[in-house]
Amino acid sequence: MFSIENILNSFHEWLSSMLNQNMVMLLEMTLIAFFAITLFATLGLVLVYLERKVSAFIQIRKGPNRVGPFGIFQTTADTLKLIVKESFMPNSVDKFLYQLAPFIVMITAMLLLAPLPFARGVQIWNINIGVFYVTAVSSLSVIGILMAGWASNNKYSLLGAMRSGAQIVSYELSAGMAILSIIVLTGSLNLQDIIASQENGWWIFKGHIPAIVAFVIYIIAVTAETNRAPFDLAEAESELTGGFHTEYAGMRFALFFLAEYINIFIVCAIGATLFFGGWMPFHIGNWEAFNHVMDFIPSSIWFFGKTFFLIILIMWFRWTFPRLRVDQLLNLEWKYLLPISMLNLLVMTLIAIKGWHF
Amino acid sequence: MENEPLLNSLQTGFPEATIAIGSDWPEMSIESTQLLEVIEKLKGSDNWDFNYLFCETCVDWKTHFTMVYHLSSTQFRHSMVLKAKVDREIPQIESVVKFYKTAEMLEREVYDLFGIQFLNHPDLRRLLLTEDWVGYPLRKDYHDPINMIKL
Amino acid sequence: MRNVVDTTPEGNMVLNVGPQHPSTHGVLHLFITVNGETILNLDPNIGYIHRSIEKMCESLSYRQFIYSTSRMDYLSAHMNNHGCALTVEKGLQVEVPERAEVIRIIISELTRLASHQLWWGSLAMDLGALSPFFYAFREREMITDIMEETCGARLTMNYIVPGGVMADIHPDFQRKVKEFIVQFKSKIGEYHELVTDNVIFQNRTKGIGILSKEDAISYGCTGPTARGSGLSCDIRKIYPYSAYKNIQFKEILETEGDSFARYMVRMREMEESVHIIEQLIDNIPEGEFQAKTKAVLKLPKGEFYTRLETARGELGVYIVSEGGTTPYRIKFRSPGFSNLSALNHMVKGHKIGDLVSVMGTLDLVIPDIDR
Amino acid sequence: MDVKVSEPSTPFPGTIHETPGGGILLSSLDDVINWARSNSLWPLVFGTSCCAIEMMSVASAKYDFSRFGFEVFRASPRQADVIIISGTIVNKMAPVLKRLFDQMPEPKYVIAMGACATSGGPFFYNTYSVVKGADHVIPVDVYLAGCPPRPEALLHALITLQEKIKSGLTREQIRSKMSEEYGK
Amino acid sequence: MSFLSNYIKEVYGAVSSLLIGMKRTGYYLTHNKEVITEEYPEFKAKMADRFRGEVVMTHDAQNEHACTGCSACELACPNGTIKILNKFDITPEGKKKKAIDSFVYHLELCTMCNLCIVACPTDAIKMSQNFEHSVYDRRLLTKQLNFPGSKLREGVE
Amino acid sequence: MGSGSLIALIFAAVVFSAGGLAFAKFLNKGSTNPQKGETYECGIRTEGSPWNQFNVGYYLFALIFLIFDVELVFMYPWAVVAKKVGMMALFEIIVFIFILFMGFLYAHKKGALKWM
Repeated sequence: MFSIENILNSFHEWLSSMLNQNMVMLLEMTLIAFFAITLFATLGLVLVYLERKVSAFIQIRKGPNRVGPFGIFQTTADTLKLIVKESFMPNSVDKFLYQLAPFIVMITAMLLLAPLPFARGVQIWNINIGVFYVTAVSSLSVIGILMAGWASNNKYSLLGAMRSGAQIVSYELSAGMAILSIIVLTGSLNLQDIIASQENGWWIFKGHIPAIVAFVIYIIAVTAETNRAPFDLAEAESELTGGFHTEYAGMRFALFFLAEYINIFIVCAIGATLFFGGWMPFHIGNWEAFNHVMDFIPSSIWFFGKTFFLIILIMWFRWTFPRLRVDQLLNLEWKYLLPISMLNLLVMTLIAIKGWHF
Repeated sequence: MENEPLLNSLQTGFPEATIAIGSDWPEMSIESTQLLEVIEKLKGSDNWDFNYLFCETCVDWKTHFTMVYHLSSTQFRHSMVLKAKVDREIPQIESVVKFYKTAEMLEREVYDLFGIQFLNHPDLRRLLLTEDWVGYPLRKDYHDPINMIKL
Repeated sequence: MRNVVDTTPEGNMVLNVGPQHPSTHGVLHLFITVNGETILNLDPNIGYIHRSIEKMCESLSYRQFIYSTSRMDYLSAHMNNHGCALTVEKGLQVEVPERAEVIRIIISELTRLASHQLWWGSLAMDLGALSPFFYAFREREMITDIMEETCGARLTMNYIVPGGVMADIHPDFQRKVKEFIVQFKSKIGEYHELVTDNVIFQNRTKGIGILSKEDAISYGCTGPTARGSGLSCDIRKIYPYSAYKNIQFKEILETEGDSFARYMVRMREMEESVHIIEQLIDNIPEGEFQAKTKAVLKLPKGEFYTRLETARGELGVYIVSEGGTTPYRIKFRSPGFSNLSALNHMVKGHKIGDLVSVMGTLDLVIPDIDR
Repeated sequence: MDVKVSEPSTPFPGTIHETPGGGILLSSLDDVINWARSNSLWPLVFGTSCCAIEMMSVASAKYDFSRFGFEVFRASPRQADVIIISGTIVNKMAPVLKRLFDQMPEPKYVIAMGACATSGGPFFYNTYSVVKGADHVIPVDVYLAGCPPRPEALLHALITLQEKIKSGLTREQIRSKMSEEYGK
Repeated sequence: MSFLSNYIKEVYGAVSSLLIGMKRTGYYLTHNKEVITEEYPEFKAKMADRFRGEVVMTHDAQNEHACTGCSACELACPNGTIKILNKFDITPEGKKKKAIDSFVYHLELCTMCNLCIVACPTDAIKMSQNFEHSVYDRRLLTKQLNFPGSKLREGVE
Repeated sequence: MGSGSLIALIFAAVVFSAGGLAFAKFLNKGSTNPQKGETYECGIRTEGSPWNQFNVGYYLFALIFLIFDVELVFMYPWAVVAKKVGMMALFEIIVFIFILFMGFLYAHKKGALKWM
């Protein structure tokens, strides 16, 4: 059976047989960097295009369809334009921080790619505390946003950054609680272990209602963490014109834009891994024949399929709901999501310990 | 109250003022110095209860200005027009902001376009035009050869 | 230049909202003093679209000046024209044919619907829900199609002349209006599903920007803004003009005075407008669509004032005539102007996000304020 | 009787770039860049009056200018490419418009939509506060007549602007070329 | 306990209202037939007859128009869009006759209010349905409506 | 790949961003004018600097978050072993969350979670 894992392994062995270990290391690092950049660029283009098409269909219109067949080169044109647009820096900004901020956001997004299991055996770094790593690193992006907002020397930017700071840190909690409830079930922080534990069914089906509640809380929390509508208060066009990136132009703005979409991809990938079994095909208990048929679909397709399903779900939120107000946003977290997720965690622990899950 | 009875009751209330039926409503002309007491009476009286100032504007008659107040009552649904003559050389009149909050903006507009000084107005500034605008454009003698192209 | 606010300097900052800002719907400029997110004071600065219509009208003849008023409150262009025509007709003492009266009212109500739909879409957009805007415009496009067919333009219709309307209705008019009504009635539930019942929307509007009835009177508020505060001020009802005397309709009143009440007034008003159109559309009387008037109109010496209800509230047209072919002085009492003056009172102590929802439910059209 | 309507004397602006003329060499990189720029015109949220409503109509589902990739309305001029001046510019607004235009990064384009922005329109005569055409304040690339123009007309203006960007000609080059044609 | 039941009721109400909204947009997302976009440059909707795009002067096959140069439209226009320049033709009988030299129409000023059309006694001008007026240079919007070499149609006074 | 991949990823991010920026710098000619460098604020000259004291409301949330987040970190190791330890783990975490929740209620009562 076709498997990326085997190809990668044989490639690694082939390299090792030809070169010394340091060279292999260096070469593989370069390849990883290359892979990451390609993935970044492709994902950015695809997700923005997807967003525009999803919004168009929800809004009973056609969406981009002029540039290339079905408008698929629309986002390419946008990206190219942003690159060749003047990357302009206002005089009044804090120059160092202003220039640093997009890098921080980009590096954070890039680092989050490391533990993602893209397919069976395809993972950049099989870190044994994968989930913990993701929660830790993802909270770094708020620093980039705060930096951008502060350095811009613009009141709108500052307000946007402050909002986003309060928002992202708050929602980290319930996202963490939702993740914990899966960890209780699996007993491991390693993403591969978590996937392996879903061999005979995904957690969202196996974990009864608490798993579904955890999933809902997770989706809401990550929507907020990635600054997506209805939680896009950091940008809030109708209130703060552009929020934290008001003063950013051209390529720097494009980097923020890109990082936002990559972050969505990453949180959806994590969500898919935790609740939908990552690259694990759809298996039902011990229906051998059925499971075997499902195995024929390549694991990477399962992974990307699930991830894109969640991404479309998040886009669907965006184009449906009005934006919350800043205090309501925090109320939602502190008065509803956090207590509910605490309780949910307890129920989940009970289920896990009693072994009531399937 | 219909126009006729309103006219009569106004005439008994303000014997010294000139009151006539205009094209729509009773029109009462007073001197600018009387304005506040007249409005206080009009608004405070239970008979009239003119609590709703729906239009306040000014007309430049070249010799003098006339401040025109359109008042109505949300209770009795009757309306009237109050006119106060303002001197052209010293265009001053009392502000009615303390009776009608809407007058704040309306008087700023009149100040902006006619240059009438409202005494005791809380915040008399230009409203529509820029601060450094010269002249009062809705006056009949306003000239602006640069901006105004005559047809 | 700015209204200086007496506040402790710590943590307060002055923020310019507008003239180019997505939620001001035009070129309104607000100086707001904020502490964190809380608005301490708001000072509207208007005039960024002050086009001196009043001065211009002094040099236009009575036939001509009507058309420039379409550009004032462009969302109720027809009602503006109607008001001017009514004033001129009052001065000339022209009897408008019954058919013209009815056509005018149907078009007025269609304009009101179009205006409210645009308001609904853009309010939702201001609050962050982008899709309702497109659904609103789907229905609105049907209205603009009808307008285009009968009046010749989509937005600034210029359909009214003193004495009647410019042309008779298009043969397709009635059929298309009925089609629209069917479509609208099937979609109004969707509007409520998407926005009205949405918990986020309700939280954003309920209890926000409260305007009491007393304040509404004192600030001279009109239209749905005042009716949301329980002030009965529908000119169509209390001082009926044109053919409104013979029509059955309710005046919509809500008493809470918050953003949600104003929202509900407009939503229910839409249904009421449909109700009015339904009554009239099959009963357009036969006859002339325009009364005979002289080629050059001259108003007698005097002062003429007309009150009528536009989509935003009470419009007043005040013409002072010296007997010539042009008005001596003309004044438009615009509904947005007085509604705007209450804005500071309404948003004080609220958040920046609330400013958007309050401004959205005031439904300001800036050229209407600035004239 | 065969009644002939006078055709509009305007040549379709797309025809003017037959020959770039005067030693302009379009390299393929420039072509690519111009293609990208022309297909990704992000408008600034800027509407002053009636035309802004028609601009909203263009964004609406029936006309949908997202088909061309124009739908990314940016509220901040730092990220916008084109200002659609939809409405009257008055003396008080003119410095603001100038400032917004100045604050946009290069390359930037301007469409004057409607009679008011083109020339002052209905407010040309007897007004004391209206700028008689937005090109007194900032340079304008495409003029669009109408009061307000139909949504399709705005789409036409945007396509016209695309043609211009693709041709790679600057405002001055087009103008001098126009003057030649106009003088004939 | 009432606090708790209220709390649950609140959460339930909120979630269900959100789900109703999502159902509605989800319907549109999955139903392509609801798309109402008209693709403009290819698909040009037929303009209504009364649609006012610009003023044109009707010319017949002999290149004759009906404009006598009476200036009624110029007077009717609220903002000076029309300028009529008259000349005096010498008729074969040797009489001087007024005729238009050029009928200048400022499209950039025109508000399509239809007043000139109403005012015209000979129906020489009408509104056309053309709306594609985008140009690179403002001067091109000032037009001469009478064709070069056109004459007044016989019998029009 | 081990942790070395992180270096590769950081490198990739920096190369990607810096490369893009350098490319942008290389390709376009900017323009300057006096107003361009000024802060954008809806087309009006800004008044005062935003770099001054700021409302404490935002920071309060950050502080409360800090407390909760530290507690959350404690729960990760617990979650890993919860299944093995059995009912004792549940009991412990109930006590833990109860204390946490009391703290939360206290903060709520004190109005710390009220937006100012």
